[in-house]
Amino acid sequence: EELNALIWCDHADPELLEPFEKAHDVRVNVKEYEGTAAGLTILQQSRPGDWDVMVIDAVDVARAVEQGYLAPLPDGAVSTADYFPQVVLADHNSVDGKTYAVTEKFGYNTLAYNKAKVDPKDMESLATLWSGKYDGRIAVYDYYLPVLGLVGLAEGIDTANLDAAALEKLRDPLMKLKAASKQVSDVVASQTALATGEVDVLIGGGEWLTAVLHSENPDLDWTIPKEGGLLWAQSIGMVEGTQKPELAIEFIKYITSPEGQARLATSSCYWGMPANKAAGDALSEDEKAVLRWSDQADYLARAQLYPVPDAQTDSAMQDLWTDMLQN
Amino acid sequence: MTAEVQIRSVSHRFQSFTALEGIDLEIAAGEFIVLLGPSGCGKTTLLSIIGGFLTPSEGEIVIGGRDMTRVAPKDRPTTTMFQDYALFPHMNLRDNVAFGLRMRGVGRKARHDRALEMLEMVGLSAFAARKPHALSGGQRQRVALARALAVEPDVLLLDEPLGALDLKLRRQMQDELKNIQRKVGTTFIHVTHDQEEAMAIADRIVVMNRGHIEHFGTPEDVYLRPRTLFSADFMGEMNRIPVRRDGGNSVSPLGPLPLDLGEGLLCLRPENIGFEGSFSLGRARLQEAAFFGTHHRCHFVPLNAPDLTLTVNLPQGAHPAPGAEVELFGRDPVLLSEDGR
Amino acid sequence: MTAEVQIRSVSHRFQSFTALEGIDLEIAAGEFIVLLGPSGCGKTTLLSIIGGFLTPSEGEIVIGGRDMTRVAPKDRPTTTMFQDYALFPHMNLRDNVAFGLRMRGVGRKARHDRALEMLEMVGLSAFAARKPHALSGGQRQRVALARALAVEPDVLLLDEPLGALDLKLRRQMQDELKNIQRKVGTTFIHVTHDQEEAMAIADRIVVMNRGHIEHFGTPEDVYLRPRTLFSADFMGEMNRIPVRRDGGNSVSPLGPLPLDLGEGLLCLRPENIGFEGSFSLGRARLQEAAFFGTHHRCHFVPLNAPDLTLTVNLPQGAHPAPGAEVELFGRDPVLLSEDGR
Amino acid sequence: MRTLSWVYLGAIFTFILLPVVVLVIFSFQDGRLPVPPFKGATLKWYAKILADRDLMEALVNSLMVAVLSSLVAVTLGFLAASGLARTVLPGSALMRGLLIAPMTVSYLIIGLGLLQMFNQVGIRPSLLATGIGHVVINLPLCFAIVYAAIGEHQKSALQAARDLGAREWQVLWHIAAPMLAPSLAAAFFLSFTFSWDEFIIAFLLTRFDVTLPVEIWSMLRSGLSPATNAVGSLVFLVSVAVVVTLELTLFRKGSK
Amino acid sequence: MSIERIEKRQGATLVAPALLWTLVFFVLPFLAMALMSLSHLEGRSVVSGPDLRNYAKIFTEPSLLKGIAVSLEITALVTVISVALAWPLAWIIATRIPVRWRRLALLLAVLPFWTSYVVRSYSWALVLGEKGVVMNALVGLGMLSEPVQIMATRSATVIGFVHFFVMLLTLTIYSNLIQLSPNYARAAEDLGASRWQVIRLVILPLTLPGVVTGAFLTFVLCIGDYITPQILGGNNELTLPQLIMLQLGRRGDYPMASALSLVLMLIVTLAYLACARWLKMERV
Ligand SMILES: Nc1ncnc2c1ncn2[C@@H]1O[C@H](COP(=O)(O)OP(=O)(O)OP(=O)(O)O)[C@@H](O)[C@H]1O
Ligand SMILES: Nc1ncnc2c1ncn2[C@@H]1O[C@H](COP(=O)(O)OP(=O)(O)OP(=O)(O)O)[C@@H](O)[C@H]1O
Ligand SMILES: [Mg+2]
Ligand SMILES: [Mg+2]
Repeated sequence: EELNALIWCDHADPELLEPFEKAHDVRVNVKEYEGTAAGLTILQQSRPGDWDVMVIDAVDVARAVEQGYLAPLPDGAVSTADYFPQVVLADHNSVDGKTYAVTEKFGYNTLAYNKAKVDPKDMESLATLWSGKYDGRIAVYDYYLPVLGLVGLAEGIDTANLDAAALEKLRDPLMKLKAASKQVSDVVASQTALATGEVDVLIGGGEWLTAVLHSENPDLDWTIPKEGGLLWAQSIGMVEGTQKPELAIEFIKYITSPEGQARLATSSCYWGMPANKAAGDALSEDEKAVLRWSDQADYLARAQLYPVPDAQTDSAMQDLWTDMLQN
Repeated sequence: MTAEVQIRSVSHRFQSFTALEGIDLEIAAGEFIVLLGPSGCGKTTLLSIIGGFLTPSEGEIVIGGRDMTRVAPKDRPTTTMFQDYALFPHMNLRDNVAFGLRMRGVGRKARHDRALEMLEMVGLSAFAARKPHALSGGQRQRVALARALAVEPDVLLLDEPLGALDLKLRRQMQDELKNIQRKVGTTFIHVTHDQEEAMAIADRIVVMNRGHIEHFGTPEDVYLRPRTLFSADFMGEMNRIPVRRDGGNSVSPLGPLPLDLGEGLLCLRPENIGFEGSFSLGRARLQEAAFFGTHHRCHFVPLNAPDLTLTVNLPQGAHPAPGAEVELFGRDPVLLSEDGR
Repeated sequence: MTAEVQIRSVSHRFQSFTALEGIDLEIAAGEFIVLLGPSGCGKTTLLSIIGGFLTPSEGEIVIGGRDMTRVAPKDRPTTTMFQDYALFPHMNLRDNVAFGLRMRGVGRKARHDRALEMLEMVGLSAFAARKPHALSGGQRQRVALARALAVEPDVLLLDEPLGALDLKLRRQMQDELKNIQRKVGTTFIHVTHDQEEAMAIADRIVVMNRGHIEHFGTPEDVYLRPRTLFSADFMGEMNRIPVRRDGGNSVSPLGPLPLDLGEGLLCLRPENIGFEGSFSLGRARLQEAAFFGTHHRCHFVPLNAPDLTLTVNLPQGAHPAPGAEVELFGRDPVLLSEDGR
Repeated sequence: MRTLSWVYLGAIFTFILLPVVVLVIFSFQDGRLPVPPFKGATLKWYAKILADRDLMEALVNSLMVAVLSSLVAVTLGFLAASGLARTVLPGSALMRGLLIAPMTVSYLIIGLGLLQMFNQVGIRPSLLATGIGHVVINLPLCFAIVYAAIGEHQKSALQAARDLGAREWQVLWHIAAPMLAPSLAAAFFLSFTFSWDEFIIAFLLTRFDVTLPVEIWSMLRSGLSPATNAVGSLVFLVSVAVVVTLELTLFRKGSK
Repeated sequence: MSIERIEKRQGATLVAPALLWTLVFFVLPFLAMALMSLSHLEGRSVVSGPDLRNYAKIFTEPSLLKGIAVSLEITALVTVISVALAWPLAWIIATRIPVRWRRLALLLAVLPFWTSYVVRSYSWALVLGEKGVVMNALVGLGMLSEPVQIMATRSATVIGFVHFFVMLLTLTIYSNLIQLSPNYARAAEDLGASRWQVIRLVILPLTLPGVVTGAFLTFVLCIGDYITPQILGGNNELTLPQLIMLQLGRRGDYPMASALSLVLMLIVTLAYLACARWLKMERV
């Protein structure tokens, strides 16, 4: 039997999938995608039954539901009782009172840096990036939502208020940021640059980027500056039209179980906080230290959710982002 | 094993270009016919029409009494031997020769026996297991012949089979070809543009030019009694002397000639002029001579006509000295009309 | 504009293979020399050594009195005309011909004038603006000649310049080549493996075989008085009759011959046997005859030696009938020793 | 000029071989990052990738797609070349042009076009779809190679076979294919290489049954690792071994 | 029926499968894409056209226009540099290296062909990084006081491309050179040309068709490539293929991706027409 999952790269780790596959004697086929729009396009081009589960940005669950791609989860299928309360995100994961997805992992897009080369005090404010002190040593993570969100925070705009009008205010600082930075790059290139010392600061980075490198280079660190950071949270849901709802639910249960959560948190592609607190028991102290387990209360209080743009704003954001890349 | 071929008012056009025009030929069974003519005159086209690779625009081909005009090559009692031999490089000689029989469904044993027999005939049975690339040009030519004959065609078509061989080998293969044809009795239609080759092997020669037949006759006929200026020239070098009739005598720039000819060009081959002959050409001065082995090739300027040059082949023994003035005589005169017909 | 060439005990080895062995030649200024020999005998190698493309393993090359053995091609008073002509396809004829002058720093106007003059000489001045691919084979050959002569070499080296042309054109170009050589007076060294060509144009012929010289002499010498069996055979067909000395007479399978010869092979060319001649070869039966235009090619079997076949070219006039028994006579006998030397 | 030549040769060979050498060396890196300093040699990355199920599956997929698509491309190319070399068909030039055309179009465009068409007719991305795309890109190549190999000599051999009574399929099977075997092999070999190495079409047209390049791409996207070096080196060493073997056996014979 | 007709019918039968394949899987998708490019994305769904909004956007939106410019610049640079590097290499192998070492030299010159294409770019990333081998060596040797940035710049993209195309062009130019009669060079030399003159006036012009064919192939492959700029160039400036993939990956904007693809194809077609005179595509 097979389970087809549309996922992000952290779910491709065999260490995560194998226990489930063994337990249920199935094979999990995974397809990675990049960005919600691309994921939804894949679903649009598929036929019912092609996919069983999907990993998606918690803030985009509604968008997927609106287009009819997600099926409601049976009541009580997944318990969020042990979750960090801030990441249950019931408003986002349910529509019209029906739950369509459940949060499984979260973390922060904020500042990652090399503490051997950077004064950690400087990292306490986003403004440092525009101060000129680190010109040429900054990398920008190439994903428009979190970085625009961060630039917004630096400008004093909450992510929730990021609309077309607000966006225009970001153009200038964004271009300045680009001018000050050495590169705008995807995960690997950013990681490499930070790890090899080509850059010292990464805006948009966080534990998901530095954690895997921790054993290699303990100097890599991250923080949430005083302006705040962005909370990313990914949810998992069942795809509408699946022929194997039971198996899909089982998979979602596995992922949200303490054991699954622990494996997902330390997945080879990137690390992140498990949504389920109970996973803490399955994680080693070292792992928890790298994840900053004990700081979560503070961090969660200061972080804001990703912006949730409408189609128009989203398009405008991407145009702005492309302009920045091409500048 | 042999058949007569009739070609009845065949014409062929490629798009707007007329490659053959009103060709009529009656070839007897067992004849060795050579199609001779300059490049582009339509020899290959005619051969392809007989072999069935082309359908003529007009006219018909009758082989052994049956109309074959629209029959595919493989269903005709003809086989073609191609200029480049077209041996199959990946098969050994035996399989090459046996190929036609295999296609006819002859069993393995029978066809191999027959192939070896054919190879025996061309003296190559010892090489039966070799591949064609391990053979010399002349040997390949023989294999091609064996392959074509293995299927016992009534008519064998050969498109410049000796074209790729060097002179010496060519002369040798001519003899062989002629011998084999005598032995098997098949009608051979052979294309060449080498008139020596044509004369050496043909029973009859078809001289072609620009898509039509200029002359069809035995080698002697064609060489000694050409019908047209073209065929006269094509068969070998020719001196041309314009003559007019004046009373009972013929008058030429060389002076009056003791011949009873009409109006036209008196044609004399270089070897038919010399210090003796049937009629005098008057005195001439030797301008230049070169030794060509079997003869000396000389240029004479007639004293009466300093604008003319006569090319004369004098036999080896003669030792003419440039500048000498001698009387020249002619033999075997042919008169052709100016317009070439 | 012309120079003599001395080749002094030149040998050449490619790795272990000896391509040339002890070649000695004295070529006079203005001579037309032909290197003749079968494929692989070393003609191109020798020409390359003279032209400077190869340095001989031993020996020296002296041109116009100066030792040139180690001088680069461009600094020698020689130019080479290559078999494939090597015309520069991206330049028009004028630029091709002017190339050598351009390399010598001759100004644009001057070199173009000179190029046109050379093209005029070979009859192609009207095509000066064409590219080589728009020419026929014969025309290309003339351009190559013009290009090589434009730099006024003392010695022109030609490697099978006529090899790619068909027979008729070839004969025509031979005459032209000879004429041009007379006109310019340059020493020509010309490579070919066609003995007719060699005889037609050479002042002297160098017959080569397996890297050494078999014979060096005038065409008559080489054809009529060959020094070796190889050169006898190479220059044309030859009947060989073994003879022994018996008292004052020579004895052969045909019977005693009224000749005073030593021991060896009596060599007679087919045209030197006939119904008259300087000595009798006894009676023979005509086995087969074919008309070859200028002659009949006949095979005679001597009555005394039924195993021998004599090839005889009888003149056109004769009409032998197969089966007839006639007495044959020989002319110009040559005796060569069995081992070919 | 002589020294200049050697200096140039040295420089350019360094340039050409440098990345491969670095790739191979750091596949043995005993550390998390395949960049200097070299921290000592280990084979663990090789062990890791050999044990990686997805990677091995991708390898098998790649092999399958490459072999099958090359076979189809060579067959179609061979038939088309035989047909076009045989007679002058009306519109021959146009047909040749059409068959060659995909060669001048970027793979990205071919992949994108196929993706959209497949979407419209409801064919799902799969190895089959990828294989179809690979035939599209390799067909021109196979056609061109085989077509160029059919010279006058081949044509007359085919004529001779027909003249001797062979039917059309017999001509193709007994004569044309064996005679053109070297070019067919070359066409197959090249097609195989291109298909084996092709990324963008496979990326667009597969789902979870991915080919090796796509799998490597996702490895790359999950971080810098000597494991990627190890995969690259392994593929490289195996290919070189195959090429050298071919060079020593098949092509040696042909090249003399 | 005449023999020629039968021949033609059989010929057509043989061509048909390949032709059909090309029509169905090349021409048809192309038409589908052309059609798609005439619709546009509104909000999150495709509105079918026909309209020219995408094209209008391409030619007004600076970031897209710049993508075209970047692609053209990189491709031109790569083509020129590759030819300039490959020609001497091919020439040296064809003329300076003893015959028995030639195949080996050639094999060595194209050895990296056999690494996986994706990996090849990746290995350049390892080499060119600030901590990579090159910078390490240069700084270690004291030739640079400080590593300079090559990775994630246009230079890295160009180097990666040049590496690949030098190999490709070396092959095409070599096969061209080896087919030339050695007599061209000999004749030129014999007529007094120096080595350089032989190369400049004779050999170089004679290889022009091979060079142009190779350069065109380079152009096509280079301008349409996504991997190399993505891995080596970073996202500091985007080429046309990167923009196309961006439309797909981030926005799911198929109409725009199609329109950009058609623009890419138009550029290639123009390049083809520009050098059609020397191209022998059938002989690639
Ligand atoms: N397929 C064709 N289409 C157009 N013209 C053709 C075709 N085949 C031959 N021709 C023309 O028809 C004429 C006769 O050609 P053919 O091949 O019969 O000449 P040929 O006598 O065999 O010459 P060669 O001695 O050169 O082989 C030539 O002028 C040739 O150009
Ligand atoms: N570069 C070489 N290396 C080894 N052997 C060679 C080389 N060049 C020529 N040979 C050999 O030297 C011999 C003479 O060659 P050469 O080219 O001089 O012959 P040729 O008389 O010009 O023959 P052809 O009439 O075929 O041109 C041949 O046996 C040839 O194989
Ligand atoms: Mg012909
Ligand atoms: Mg030679």
